Amino acid sequence: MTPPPPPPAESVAAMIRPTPLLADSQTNRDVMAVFMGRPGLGWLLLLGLCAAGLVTGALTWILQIYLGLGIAGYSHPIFWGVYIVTFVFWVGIAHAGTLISAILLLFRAKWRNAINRSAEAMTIFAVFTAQLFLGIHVGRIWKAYFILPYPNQRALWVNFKSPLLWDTFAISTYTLISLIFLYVGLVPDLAIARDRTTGWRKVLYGTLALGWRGTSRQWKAHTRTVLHLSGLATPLVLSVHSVVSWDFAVAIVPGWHATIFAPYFVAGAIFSGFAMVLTVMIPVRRIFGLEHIITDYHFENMTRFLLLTSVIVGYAYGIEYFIAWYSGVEAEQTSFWLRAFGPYWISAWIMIIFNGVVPHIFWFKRARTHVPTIFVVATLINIGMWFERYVIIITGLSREYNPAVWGHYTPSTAELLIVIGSFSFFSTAFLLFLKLFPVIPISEVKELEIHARSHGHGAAADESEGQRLRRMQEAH
Amino acid sequence: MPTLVGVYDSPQHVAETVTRLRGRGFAKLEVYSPAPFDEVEEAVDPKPSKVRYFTLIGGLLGVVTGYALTIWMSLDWPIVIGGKPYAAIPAYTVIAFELTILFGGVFTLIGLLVIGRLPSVKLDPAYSARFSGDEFGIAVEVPERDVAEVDGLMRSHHAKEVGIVPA
Amino acid sequence: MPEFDRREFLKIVGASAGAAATVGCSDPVSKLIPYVVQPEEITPGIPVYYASTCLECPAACGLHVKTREGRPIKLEGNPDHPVNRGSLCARGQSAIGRTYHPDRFAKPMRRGADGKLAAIEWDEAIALLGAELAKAGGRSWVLGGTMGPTASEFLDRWVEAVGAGGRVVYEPFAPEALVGATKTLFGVETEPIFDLSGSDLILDFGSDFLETGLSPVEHARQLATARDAAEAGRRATRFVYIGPRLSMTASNADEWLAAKPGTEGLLALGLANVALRNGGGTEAGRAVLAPALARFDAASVAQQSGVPADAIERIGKALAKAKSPVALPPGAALASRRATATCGAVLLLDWALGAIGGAVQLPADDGRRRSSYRAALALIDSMKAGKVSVLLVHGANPVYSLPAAAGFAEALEQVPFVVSFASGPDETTARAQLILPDHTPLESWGDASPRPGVRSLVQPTVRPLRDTRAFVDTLLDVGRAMGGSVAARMPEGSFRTLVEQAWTASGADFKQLLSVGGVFGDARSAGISLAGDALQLEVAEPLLEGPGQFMLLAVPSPLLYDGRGADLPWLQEIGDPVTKITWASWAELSTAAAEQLGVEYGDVIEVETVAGKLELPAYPRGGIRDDVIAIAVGQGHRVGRWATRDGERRGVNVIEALPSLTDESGGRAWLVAKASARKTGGHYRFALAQHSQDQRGRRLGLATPLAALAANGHGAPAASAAAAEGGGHGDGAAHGEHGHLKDFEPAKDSDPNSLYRWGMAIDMDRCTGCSACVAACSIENNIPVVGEEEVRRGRLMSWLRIERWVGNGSLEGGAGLDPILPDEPIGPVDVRHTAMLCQQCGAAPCEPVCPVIATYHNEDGLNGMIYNRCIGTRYCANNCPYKVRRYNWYDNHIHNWPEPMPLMLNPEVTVRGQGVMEKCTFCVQRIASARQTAKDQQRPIADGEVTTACAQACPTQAITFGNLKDESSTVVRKSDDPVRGFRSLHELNTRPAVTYLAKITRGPVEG
Amino acid sequence: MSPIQLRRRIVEAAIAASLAGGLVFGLPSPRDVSAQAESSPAAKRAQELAWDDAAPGPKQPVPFSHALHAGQFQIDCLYCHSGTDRSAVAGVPSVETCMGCHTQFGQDLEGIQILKQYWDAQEPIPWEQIHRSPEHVQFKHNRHVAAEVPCERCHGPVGEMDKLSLTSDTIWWPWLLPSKKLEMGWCVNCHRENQASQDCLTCHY
Repeated sequence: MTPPPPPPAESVAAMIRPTPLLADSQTNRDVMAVFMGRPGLGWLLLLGLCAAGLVTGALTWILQIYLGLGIAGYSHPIFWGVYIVTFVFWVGIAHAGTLISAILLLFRAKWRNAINRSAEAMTIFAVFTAQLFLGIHVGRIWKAYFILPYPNQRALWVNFKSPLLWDTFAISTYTLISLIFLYVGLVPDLAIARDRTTGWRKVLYGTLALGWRGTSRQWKAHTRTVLHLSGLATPLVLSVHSVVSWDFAVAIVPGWHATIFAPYFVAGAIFSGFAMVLTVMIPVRRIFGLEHIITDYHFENMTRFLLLTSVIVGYAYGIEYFIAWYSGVEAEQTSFWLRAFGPYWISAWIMIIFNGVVPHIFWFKRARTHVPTIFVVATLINIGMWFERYVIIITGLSREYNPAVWGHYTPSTAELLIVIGSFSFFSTAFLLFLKLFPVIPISEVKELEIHARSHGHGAAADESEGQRLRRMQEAH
Repeated sequence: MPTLVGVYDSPQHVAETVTRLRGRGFAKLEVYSPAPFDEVEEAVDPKPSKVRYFTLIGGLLGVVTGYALTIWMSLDWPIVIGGKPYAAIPAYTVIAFELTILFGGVFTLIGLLVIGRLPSVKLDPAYSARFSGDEFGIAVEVPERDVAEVDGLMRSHHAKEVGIVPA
Repeated sequence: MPEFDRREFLKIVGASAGAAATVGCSDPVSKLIPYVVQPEEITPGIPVYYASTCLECPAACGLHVKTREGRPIKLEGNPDHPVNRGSLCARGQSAIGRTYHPDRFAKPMRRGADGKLAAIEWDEAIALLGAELAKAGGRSWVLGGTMGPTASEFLDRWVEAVGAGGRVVYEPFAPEALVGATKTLFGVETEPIFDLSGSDLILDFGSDFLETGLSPVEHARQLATARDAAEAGRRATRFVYIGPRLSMTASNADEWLAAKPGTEGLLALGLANVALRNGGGTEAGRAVLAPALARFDAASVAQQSGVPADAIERIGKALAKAKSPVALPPGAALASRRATATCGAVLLLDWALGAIGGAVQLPADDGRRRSSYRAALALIDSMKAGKVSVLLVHGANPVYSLPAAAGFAEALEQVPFVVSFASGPDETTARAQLILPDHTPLESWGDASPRPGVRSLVQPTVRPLRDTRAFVDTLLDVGRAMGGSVAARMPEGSFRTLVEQAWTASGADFKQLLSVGGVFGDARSAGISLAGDALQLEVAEPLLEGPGQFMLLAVPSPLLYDGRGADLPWLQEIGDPVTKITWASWAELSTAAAEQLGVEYGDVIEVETVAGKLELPAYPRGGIRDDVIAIAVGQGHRVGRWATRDGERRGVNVIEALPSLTDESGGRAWLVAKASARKTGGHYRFALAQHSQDQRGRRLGLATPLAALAANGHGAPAASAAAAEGGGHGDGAAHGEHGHLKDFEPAKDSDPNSLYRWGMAIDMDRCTGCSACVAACSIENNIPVVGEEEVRRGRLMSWLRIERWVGNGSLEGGAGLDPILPDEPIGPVDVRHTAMLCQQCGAAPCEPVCPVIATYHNEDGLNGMIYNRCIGTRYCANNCPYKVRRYNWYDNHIHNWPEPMPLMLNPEVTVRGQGVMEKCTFCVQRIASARQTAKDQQRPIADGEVTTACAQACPTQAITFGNLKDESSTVVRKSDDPVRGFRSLHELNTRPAVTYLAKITRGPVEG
Repeated sequence: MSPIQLRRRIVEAAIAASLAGGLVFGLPSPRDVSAQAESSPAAKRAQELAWDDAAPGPKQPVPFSHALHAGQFQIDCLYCHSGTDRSAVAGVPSVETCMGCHTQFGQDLEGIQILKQYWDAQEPIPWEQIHRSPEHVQFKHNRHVAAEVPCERCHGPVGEMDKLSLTSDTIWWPWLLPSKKLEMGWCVNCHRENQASQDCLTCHY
């Protein structure tokens, strides 16, 4: 056999030219269409609305820094209010991303692929929003750097015994690890985008892709990295909300001082995180026509999680009351009694009904597969979970040990504007992310695709992309 | 030495080709794939990735830093807080734990960068945007005299196209 | 931190040399302004104390004015002064604010043609007044409050010299009826002097002697002495309060008899009758009175007064048995048109029981001018008749404090030239043509004579902040300006010369007198005998005007007094000792009456009398008779920065609803009207200093029965502290088993190398709830006043509060936003006052939660709070079970401390800025300065060498501060009380340094 | 006579003696000593230096030279800054204190004429503050004087400075961070070196 003559150099150059998009992988094209396409009117309106909310919130914050926290509704026994409520809420939301990415990865639940990117992005933005609230909450933000244990001219360190310092470490770690997690996952997709864009986007993606080429050595390291990061992130995700719960559990406030808080808060965080992913992804899927990638099957799986965590959270509500009664401590009993029947009874019942009762609708398959129902329930859970934190913080503080200093709290307009601003901040960030980065992890979806193709699960011609994916995911 | 680039559609074919090439002693090869595939990675380098050592070292460093930082800082200016000992190990465990994770994570990322030779400013000459589509590529450095043989080998293992990058 | 605080002082050091204009223009912190001539006694940074006298009420307590660099920064009691012995009430503490009041008149003011006041020069003003006086001659009159002897004597001479018509002394709460009764009964026109300290049965017929009565600080001390727990085994002094309302004084009684107001005299005679019949009282008493009193039998008196006959019998018998009983006559609130007879009846009871000459002294009359309401009314009549051309008003605010029915305001319209000597604007200056601002007492010379035998000096402690002149100096100048014979009759020199002459007439050394503060002697009764017509007193039920279901009780406010305290922000912001309401008026009515009117807490009601209508929110409570509506005097001002709500009236002035009537001796009658009430539909949210007075059985304020004390307190082996600290769960005893309470030694909660563990013992049995400590703390520690709206939000800044607990409380209620209103039954009183301040815990929950170590446990056992390190997470405050940490929601000092108030800031305490937490640190600045002295002398700080501002101010010495490591210290001795000692919320294991001594419940008087 | 008064007398005597001494050895007649003696060139030079714009530190309203008074004349710091050993606050001399000497000495100097203007107007001299601790620091001068901390430890070599300025004295912590003079770490360092209190409440309350 005579070897064929080597092809001329020109032909190689032609061969490794960028593939025209038409000939590109279908997944690439689908996902890139989402973030490369011209922004629609809806997106622009939404962005404008969110930006307006963001600006209002930011101005209110500036005013608050200038005048003092007095413009918030705080009173003497209630030193923590809506800011900390919303902080805990966002930390809770931040849990879905890592949970979906890390824990489900460890459990090899491949159905996560379609949603993990958006969940991770949500995590990042939620953590950022949460961290904003730490700044909004403190009285002297211009001295907030005191909390960092850096060498300073005062020769002073910080108090590592304080749950707030644990918080600082846990949240910073969580932010960094989540960022790394998101970024590591993004790198191959950024390389895809780099190869298919021109102009400023090419510069942006090219820079961020770090020269990723998809060599087997890179992929191997990448897979291990993601796996190890998952291994680290799983205990981290559990620790972060445990630490946040210790802000309360370590204190001696009746209604806060409970050993159940860590698991209770973690379950609550997963619960609210999944609810938020659903609340966000249902409209996104519809707007961008991603039904073939994010399928009802994904939603159904998530409702199962909602059901599970709702049961845990509901159990925790019950057990809190039981322990309060069983402890025989009058202050504890009074606190819990007044939680349900005191001045804040509305909040308490919103919490119990929205979080503990409503999700039970997901015992029914029909509810699990009916997207509007899922959307409504998920939204109610978001509201319920915000009120859960409100109930814990406000009712706990308003009826403490000394009845001489019982008090009342009503959020002020300034507080509400800042809270709205925080939601706007989150939404703005997410909207921009949708238009800048691949919201679906392309490589991971493609991995399944190619596997299916080369292992003979070849697609029937009439089978839709979504059905195919779904089948593949179920096969895994 | 020139580099031959074969384009493939299926990871199995890539794996087979790589095994053959390595069997023939062409060790300086690079495989580009749009997604990770165990069989390909196995064929290129059967040894487990070294990222794990980065993670381990990072984690250990983190836990040590966590305790050292907290205990040292508490003792540098000892102040009684809430009647607790200066160095309150249970409280500091939280910090140590978080730093374990933090350092572990950061070191893992460093591991990825080091092992994956990232970041790199210039892409390989053999790299093509096709490989971030859904095609695979094998780039192998071969001496001038073996070009024809390798070309044939690739084509015989279902290479769609084979090109050459001159040295 | 704001930049205008301590350093500003140094700046103004120079200003006191008269150069304020030159130093005011530059950056206050970058210049060092020394004195031009440094006064000999002043070393910058070292406080100087001057002895002076408090002129806030006629009790005239002695002062030690603490000054720094020539500025008074705190008023403290003069320990040598017989009236107050080193303590000072809330009103006295707050009086410092008068000098630094931002609205003081800067110069003499004259009302122009446009009706507005404009500043004029002193020479002009004096010439003007002189001319007017010369013109008016006998048609000019002087109306004013009580004055010191020197000024009063001078004024009399001056009135004569300028040929004025006369002078009327007007003091709203003057005990005119009491003096009248004394004169009727014993023929001496004098104020009786009561000494409760040796009594074993005290009957208060509504004098409210702990709040506004004759000499509150002194009587509080005497009561505490009489009931000293250490003596409880030997002398079980009982205190019975007779009055329509459970006032602050009544809250400290052992038993409360809710007599119908105005029937105190009947009750006194009824009790005298029972006592004498049962062999009590003196021989003479029995001989003279017994037959006359026969008609005052228990049954009929019970029927008239509403006090059960068996209670009258029981207490009467107790009076008979008591070794040294004493009865105090009613105060202003209960002064009806028969007040003289009522007071007489009570004095008669005292006489019958042999208290006159013992616990009650009737010294000879010192001949000083007394307040006369009748004379004031006569003056108003001549004003109305156009017979007065010039009226000089000084030391009083008659437009506010005289009933509208008296027509003073209309009468003023008839006076062409009204001159006021007030140092700041009030309702009267608003109607004056000329204002010649007086110095405040801290800027002025003067003297006072609270009672025969005691004379007290007033000396200036600061250069006048404004261009003001002492009243007497102004009069001197006016006299001299009038020229001729008038000028010739003016004495040489100034007011200071007059004072010095008066005080050195007997050859005393003036400097010596100034350093002591006065002459403190004693005056005792001399040869008192009952006048023949003493039994002619018409003791009967009160005469009340108008229809209505209720009797209207106008109660002197414990804090605002007759309204003169209303523009001192501290007094507005300290909660009323009973209701804990701040910055407002309220109508107290019984729970039953409220229910009948369909009124709930905070609902606005309209109270109508023959004289007028008042609209104000209701405060339903257990502790008041069903047929009484009580409204405190003092609010409802139309003028004043803090006295009004941004120019609108703050609350109501109850005086406007009172007819203008006098008692038999011409004194002012306050209990004069019936009232009807109806719901208006409005609602008002009170700004409370304490949410709920129901402690729900929690271990905040415990009580122990006297029996437990007698059994364990003396000789018996000390029970373990832990066991003694049980209880609090319903039975009211400080006994019980609480295995989970961890025992600890507070003394060990400090560095082993430190000599100190600062601690406190607070005796709840001594605490009367008067809140003097609260005011002292605020002023010592630069605590800002935040205003009503902020208090309503719970943002009160006070580091120390008096919690009023009614009994052990119950588990009912609490579901609403309103506080749980206490049920205060008639009969045995169980009200406990807990001074709640930072407990300086050994295992403080606040410390570990602070991320930046802004709060920590210091080597001397203090819970330090480092303001400049605080970033304001407020976690510490959440975690403080006592809730004694306060947070600066705003830059309070900037918002609420207008110039020149920052001058009264204590330079030794950092002013806290926006966003930081603050709290009590046991006056660490005082500890620090005591440490300076001790270190200089190379010895430890001795017991008693340093005390906190609260402990220092306390009239009953309920608070003891000291070193728990010093075995011999008073605080250790007090804290080691095995029966009464307990620690607040001890079950939380916070290891507090404050030991509370449980209130002793002595139970009802036994017959 | 109190120790302070005694000290004043001694200092006054010493200054008079040193000036008189200078005069005895050759300069104008002794009669001029008290009233109209011409000041030494050193004093004039010191005044110039005290207002030298090139030198660091703020320009004071009066060209007062510490080098002349504290250095050359060796006047004890506490003579003018009296009370510093008794009070937390360092005493800034009153105009009267200055005039105590300067009714006799240095009449021909520009600075003394400025001083006299203040005195005649009975106005305080608005000195520029150089050493300033923040409001929340309760620094106690007397404690440091009692502990025999030399004034120069914080105020620098005052006796060598005509124009006063905040001299630098930076300490470096083991973690290689500088603490400048009057910053907290600088205070703490000295407290540690001398086993003085490190309790926060010592300085902050």
